[in-house]
Amino acid sequence: MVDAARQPLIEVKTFTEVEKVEGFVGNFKVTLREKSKYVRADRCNGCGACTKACPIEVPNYFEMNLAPRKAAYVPMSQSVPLIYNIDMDACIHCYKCVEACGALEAIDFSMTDKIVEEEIGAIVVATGFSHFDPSVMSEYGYGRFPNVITSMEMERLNNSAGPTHGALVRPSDGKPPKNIAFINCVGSRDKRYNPSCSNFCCMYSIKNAILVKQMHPGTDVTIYYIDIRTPSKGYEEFYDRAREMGIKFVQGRPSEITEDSETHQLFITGEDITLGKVVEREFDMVMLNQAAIPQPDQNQMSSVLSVAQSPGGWFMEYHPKLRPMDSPTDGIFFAGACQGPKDIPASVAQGSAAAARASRILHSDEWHIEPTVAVVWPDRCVSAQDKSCGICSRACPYSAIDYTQGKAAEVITAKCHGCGACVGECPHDSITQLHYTDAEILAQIRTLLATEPEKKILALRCHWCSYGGADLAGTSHFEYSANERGIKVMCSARMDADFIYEAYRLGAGAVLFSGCHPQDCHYITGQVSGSKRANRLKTIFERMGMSPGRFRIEWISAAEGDKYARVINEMQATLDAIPPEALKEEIERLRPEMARKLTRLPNIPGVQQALDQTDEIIQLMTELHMEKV
Amino acid sequence: MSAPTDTNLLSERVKALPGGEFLMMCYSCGTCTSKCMIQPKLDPNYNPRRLIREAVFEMEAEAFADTTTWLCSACDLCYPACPQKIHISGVINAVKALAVEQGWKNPNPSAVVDIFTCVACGMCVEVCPYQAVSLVETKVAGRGLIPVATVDPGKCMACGMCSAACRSTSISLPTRHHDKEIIADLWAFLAEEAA
Amino acid sequence: MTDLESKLTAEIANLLDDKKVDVFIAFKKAESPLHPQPAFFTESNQLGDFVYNSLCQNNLAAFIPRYPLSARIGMVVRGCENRAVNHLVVEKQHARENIFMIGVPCEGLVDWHKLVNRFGEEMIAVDEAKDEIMISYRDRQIRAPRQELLHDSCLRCVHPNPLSADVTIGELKPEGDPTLARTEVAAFSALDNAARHAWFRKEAERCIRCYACREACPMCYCTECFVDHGVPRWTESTVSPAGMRAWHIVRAFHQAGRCVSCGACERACPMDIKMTYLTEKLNEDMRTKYQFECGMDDKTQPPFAAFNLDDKNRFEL
Amino acid sequence: MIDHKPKIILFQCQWCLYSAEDQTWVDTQLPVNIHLVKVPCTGRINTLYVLNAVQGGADGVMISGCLPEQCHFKEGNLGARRQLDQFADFLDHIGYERNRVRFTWLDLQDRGRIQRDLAQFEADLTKMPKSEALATRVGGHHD
Repeated sequence: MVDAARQPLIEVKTFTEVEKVEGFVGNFKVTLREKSKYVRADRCNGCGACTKACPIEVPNYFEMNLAPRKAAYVPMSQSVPLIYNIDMDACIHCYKCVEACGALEAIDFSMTDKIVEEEIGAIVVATGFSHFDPSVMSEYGYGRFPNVITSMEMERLNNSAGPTHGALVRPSDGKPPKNIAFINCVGSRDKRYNPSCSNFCCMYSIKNAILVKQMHPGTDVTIYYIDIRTPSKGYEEFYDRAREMGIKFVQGRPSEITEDSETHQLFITGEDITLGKVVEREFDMVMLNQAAIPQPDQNQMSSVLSVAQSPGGWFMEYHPKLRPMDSPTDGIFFAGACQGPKDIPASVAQGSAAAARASRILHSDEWHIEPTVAVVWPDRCVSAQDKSCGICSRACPYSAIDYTQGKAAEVITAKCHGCGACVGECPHDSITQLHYTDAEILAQIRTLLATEPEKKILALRCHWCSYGGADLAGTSHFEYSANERGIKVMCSARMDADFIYEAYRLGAGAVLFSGCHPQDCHYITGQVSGSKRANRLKTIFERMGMSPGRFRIEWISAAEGDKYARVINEMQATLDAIPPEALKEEIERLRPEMARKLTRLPNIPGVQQALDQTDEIIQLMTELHMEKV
Repeated sequence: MSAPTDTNLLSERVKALPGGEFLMMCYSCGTCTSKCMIQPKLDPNYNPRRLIREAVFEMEAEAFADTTTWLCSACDLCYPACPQKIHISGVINAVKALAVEQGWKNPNPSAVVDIFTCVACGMCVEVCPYQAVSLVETKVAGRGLIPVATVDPGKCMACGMCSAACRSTSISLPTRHHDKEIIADLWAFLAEEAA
Repeated sequence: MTDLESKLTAEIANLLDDKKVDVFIAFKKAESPLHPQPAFFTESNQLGDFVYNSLCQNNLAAFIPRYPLSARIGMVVRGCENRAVNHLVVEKQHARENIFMIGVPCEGLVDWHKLVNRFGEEMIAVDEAKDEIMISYRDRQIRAPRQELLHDSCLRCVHPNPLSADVTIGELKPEGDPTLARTEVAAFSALDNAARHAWFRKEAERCIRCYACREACPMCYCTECFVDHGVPRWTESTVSPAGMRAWHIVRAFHQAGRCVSCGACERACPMDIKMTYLTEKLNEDMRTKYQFECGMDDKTQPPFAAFNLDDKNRFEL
Repeated sequence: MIDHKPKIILFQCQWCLYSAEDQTWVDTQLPVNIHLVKVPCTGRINTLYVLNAVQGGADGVMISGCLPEQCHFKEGNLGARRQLDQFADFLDHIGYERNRVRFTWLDLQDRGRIQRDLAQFEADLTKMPKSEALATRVGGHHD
């Protein structure tokens, strides 16, 4: 950190909040709020005279509130840059610090927050994680029993620069504990709080246990765990070393900590899984290894950066395996635990990778993006005819469409990720998506349903999840109906209602509308608009009197090959259950209604032409096929 | 194609019953067992976690014979503590229901009714936390065919609420928790103290 | 025969003739003019003895549990008897559809203790007009206001009208004042502990264990009362003061949430023990703690048949 | 201060003492003037038990059970609360002091509380006269 601060090309801004991020890759405009420290950075030399003079003491957050700090302070001695700070919530305006600072005149009570705008090429987000508060788990008594502490408090107690100067003592009486227990998975792997594993706690508690053992050899250390996870290089050896040192490992999650209210001794009740017995053990001190959770303001940050969050609240990466440090927004990268619980080696690795990814942008004069971007036909856009619309702009999860009434909507190509949500939503068919134009998809539909359409199941699949699911079903050799015909689009948001009407007009037996699970959408909110549209269509078809099951909505992830196969087979079974005559009758009955919904179709540029060509090709192919036969 | 589920498997049958749905989610952390009071207080062999394992591994005979199946009183202390949100007493009840279906009998004592004094007021039916008591037409010598309280031993957990609510003192628990034992014990102390 | 009596006779005769009921429980004349006695009419020609007036002291609902569930019973009911029947239905002692109730709004019962104390024992007939009681001797007749002769529990009565009778004869009376009903017991509760205890000892001491209260009470229908139990012997069954106290405590407590405040126990008591001081306290608690009044319908279970997490908690002192 | 050793009947629900230490103490080391009656649940306690204790000359009755929502039999303690609380109120109504019947709801985490509660109860009872309010002839009706 100190090195980084010394680099002439690195500017460290502490106590600064990101208020707004505009623009796109290589051209971000970031609004920052530099919070006032009431100490002028250009004058403060970090001598600490103000702290000595300050008469106010408040709990020190950095020391987990185990020690006091002054109202004039630096958060920690390694702070970079080493500039003092006045805590205005605690300050009583005695101005003793001003006196102490003297001729330097670094303290300035008239300072206010500064709003700064910066031109930024790439952004690396490394906002870290926060800790689960175990006091909500009443069974462990944290907050009520003084000798139940958290891992962070343990960390400070064990630290030679900490509040006790490294002496490990019981908070209740200040005596060194002889018998310590560590409890893992406090609030993690727990569906009541955080279902996920916090990744580093196993190693972390082993580390703390070893530290205790090394510094206080007489201490008895027991670790309660559900599973010990040592998946990385050297980790299992570390675990071995801990056992060698005499640290006891008990498999079993304790259900209760009780306390003797006079001696403050703690009693842990837990089943020892290997014994199959409930055992109560007595301890002087218990440390809870609490879960890692997203930062409390992670949601706010996510909307400032317009990046998605995964179900647990962490920032969501572009792709879990292939692009784990990229955000879905080009030019924004993640490093460390803001994207999910990570230990130090993994965070460092990701940080370096993110920096490398960011520098690619900074070193390029031009930037290549996926070609599947949206394009507006300005002459078809109703906004250009001075009608109020803006649907595309609202549908875009990336705010990549500029909409002003009186002007045709305009796609900011660099920001467009190619989900096609705008295309799917536009009621006037004034936008198209390159490589996924209406003409192309309609031509595919026509081809796939060229022969015996009533037997076919047309599956509309999104690129990221359902297509992957279908792919996995194939590579896993799950058998499913051969009548399935798939079409890939980038996102369920692109699945235009017209496609489905057209499929039924052509006489398709059944249509599957599939995409990612909610929250898993690779286009932030694409799945939401897709799902809304699909449900609307479902009601329409129900009202038309379509047999239930001929239109099906399913969210299938790339890992759910079996589900894909099952869904298709179920659809086939539903289709088989309808007598052919009845199906034929139904298709004929609904055909005019579908056609009525598609009157505008030939007006879309390229569609008529594409369909004519398709028909020709189908004709040709059929003839060829007939000849062969 | 995904494997067809065999509905004869114990785990599948447990999962099909209410409360048993999340059976397979157990990662065997032991919280339920250590939360439960039965092991330390009543039976050292009691272990809900083991019963879940037995159900998961289709050990039907073992599960039905397991003391856990029959002793759980569904107090649900464990349920809010389970990190996997498994309704443990639901699982145990499901196993118990399957055992009863196959003719297994509850080995534990249940409440006994004195049919000669029962007046079928239905108080026991109302207070029973397990819906184990019902009024059944029974032939009682000297009283004819009359409704009297009848205890389902498959459901009764012998808590004694029925007995405390009974005004005609017609229902009690067997052995050491019988009214007469408790009263005798009480008076033995009070008489001895005075002497 | 009063107007009311003839109306009732006609109604009952119809019921019996149409075989709508197997038995009709009402009152008939007895040797003493002060004590009409319960009668069980099975034929309409037995109704010549029928009588119904303010001297009919018993709560006829007390006879219901003695019949098998299938018996179709007819009854003349006042407010309190109607409530007693309701609660007996709640406790499954009879099926509501097998009970035919002829309701009569109640003017209040004349307390024969008060009558005898005031007018001596020589009276030969007692008649009633709207607000007056006429006492006939061989040679003269005295009138006294009804209100002064009413039984204490009738003075406290809140619901004199039958609530769910199948037929109601006579004009409905206004509901009683609940606060008035509670003043007496409230005043007693306000006494200090020692005074209450002294009172209780004095009352219980007079008890001669005749169990008339038990027999008169519609809610005491156990085939074997707890006092008669051999093993365990819950309490002494001899005439010892402590045993008496125990009897009165448990008798009253077994009425908690079940007492319909008819006062039959007190009227039946030959020793004039004020038993309603005990049951009214419990009724009051049921009202304030659980908003429960016994017998208001034939569905609601008494408070002790249920429990609630939000019950007023005095458990931890 | 009246000098006597009060007789106490302790009705204990067999589940309410969570710590083995407390249970052992109650099972084996209760002072001689305190008698333990273990019941499956406080819901098991018939009001007649309390009456018998009082009539037998017990100076106080203590009932220890589990907290609401922690009852081993789902809601036995709630049923007990309704009946026994009312019974104690009723006893008070006829002159047997309310504070001679005491309830404790033991939280799982209240280690050692039963000893403190009993000591407190005993101290309170010692200050009150011996209970003769309802006492019957001693041993008059035990079988």
